[in-house]
Amino acid sequence: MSDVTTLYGLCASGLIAIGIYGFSLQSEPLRRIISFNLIGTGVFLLFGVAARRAAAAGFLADPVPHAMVITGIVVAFAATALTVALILRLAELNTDPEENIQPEARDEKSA
Amino acid sequence: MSMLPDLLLVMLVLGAALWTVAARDRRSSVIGFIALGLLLALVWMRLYAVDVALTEAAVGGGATGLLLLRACARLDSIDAGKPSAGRTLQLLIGFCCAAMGVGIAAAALGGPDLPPTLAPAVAANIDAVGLGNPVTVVLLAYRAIDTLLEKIVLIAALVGVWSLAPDDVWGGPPASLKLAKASEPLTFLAQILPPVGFVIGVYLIWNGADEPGGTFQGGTVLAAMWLLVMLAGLAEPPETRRALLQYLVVFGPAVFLISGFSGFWLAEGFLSYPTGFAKTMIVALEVALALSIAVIVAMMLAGPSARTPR
Amino acid sequence: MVDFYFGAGALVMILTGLALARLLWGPGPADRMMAAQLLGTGGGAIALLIGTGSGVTAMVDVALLLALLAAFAAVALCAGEPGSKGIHRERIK
Amino acid sequence: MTMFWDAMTIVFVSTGVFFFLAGTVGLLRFPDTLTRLHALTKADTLGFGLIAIGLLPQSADVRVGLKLLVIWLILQFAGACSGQLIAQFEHRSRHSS
Repeated sequence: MSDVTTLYGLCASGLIAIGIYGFSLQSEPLRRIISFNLIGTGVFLLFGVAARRAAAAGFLADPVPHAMVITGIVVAFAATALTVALILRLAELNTDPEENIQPEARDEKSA
Repeated sequence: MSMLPDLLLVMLVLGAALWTVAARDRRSSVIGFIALGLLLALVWMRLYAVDVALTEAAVGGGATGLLLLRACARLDSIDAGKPSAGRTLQLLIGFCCAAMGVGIAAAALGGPDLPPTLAPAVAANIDAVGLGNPVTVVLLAYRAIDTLLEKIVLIAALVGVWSLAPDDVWGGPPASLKLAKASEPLTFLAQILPPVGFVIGVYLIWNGADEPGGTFQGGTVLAAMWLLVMLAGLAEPPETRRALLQYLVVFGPAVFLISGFSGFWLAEGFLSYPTGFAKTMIVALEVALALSIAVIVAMMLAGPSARTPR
Repeated sequence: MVDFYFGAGALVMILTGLALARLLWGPGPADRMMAAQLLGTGGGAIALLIGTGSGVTAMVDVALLLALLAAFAAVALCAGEPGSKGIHRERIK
Repeated sequence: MTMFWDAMTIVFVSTGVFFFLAGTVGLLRFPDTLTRLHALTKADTLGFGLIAIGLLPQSADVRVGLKLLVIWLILQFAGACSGQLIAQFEHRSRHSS
């Protein structure tokens, strides 16, 4: 059984490495978020491997890391949603001619 | 023989991750990420973490997928960004990342032979609380403070998303999710599937007390069904200024906080439950929390208030 | 029997992996939209086979969720295609 | 009796895996999108159904068995609808451009 956890431990490390590579090289914000999520997923998976190895007291895996990972996934989702909303708003401000007008210019126009 | 599926699964997961990073266009990368989320559900099942598998499927395959895909569709009119780094730098960074991966693997796998475990402590709590699912016991009794703060993070993120609305439409409805062209099969799907999905969501919430499942998984399924109805154009997202919506958002966490404080005079202290009533209180809390989570997740995916297209 | 379940699961996994690679590679958006449906059926079958093989009864719930979300993801993929959500573009013009 | 049920499981699951094979071959070999869609939505759904039927005798209790059938029903319905949806998308994008 320890072979399986070794395998998934390697998988988790691979995910983290791939995620860091993408995060440091990509220039599009949305793809950076995806890469960052890859890193997070790899870290969660390491928790899962540790939990599986720490099976005790009649459980097949330690439930405490599982609960922490669930909380982590929820928080990561919340952060992703907020960042995506920020990116969309920023993109909107950069492209929309109406929004792009500086506040002073808008005042002059109305005056 | 029993290792073969695991080996294949790891290869598939790493392949999907590589695709996500290396894909030419943004949309292919997002689809690779959705596929990765669904594959990870299988990985979690192999690690005997079915609760996490359900969460990963609901969030990675459902919620994050729709979020990123909608962002793709709206970012189409914007440039693809600056050209990436030169070949040498790419190789250098790749080498560094590979070295880092090896280091993490060595650190993670070279742990002590008998790793520390909190399982006995949880087992003791299970008897006190009377629930069958150890993960729910950890989430709502043993480490309830984490779960409470997680809900507050969710509300804070939703406030953050809503606050990005332009000034002149403050409090108005988010952009319509309706697809540009009407589609009969989609309308049919959105009429038949939500009742089924609603039952499955409620089942996951209810089941979470004793078997894998729980509030976030069930709540996300409920949110997905609401979003499906909105995508088909059978309903429009509500105005963010509506009082009912805002009460629903804070309802679950508020009930959680009140029950937490009630622990001071009903039980031993903050977030503890009176003996004998623990299970009843936890199930009631789960229902309240799932309702709020469904609304929060759906509204987060719908985005901030937006101007209606002219 | 356990070996049979794992063997069948591994086979379905290879087939799903090949099909997934084909769909991600696919030229048009419609090919990519099929990936969700593929992971609903293929992923569900893998979950059932491996779950039965390793004695995890709750795998049925994972397969149930995968099936339900495959339908949702197919619609989400539709919403993510260019032209299906033109709010932004309409506003700029 | 277990022998009989095990044999039934092996027969049905093997047939199911065969249909997955057929679906994947179709996906890899068929020349255009609509035929590939055909291969995926039909062969794979049938393959899943056969695997689900094959696992019915092994399910721990009646609830698990019922859930297996519900999953298959959902997949059939979702496959039919999303197949139509994707085909409609493809049709429209061909005729608009």
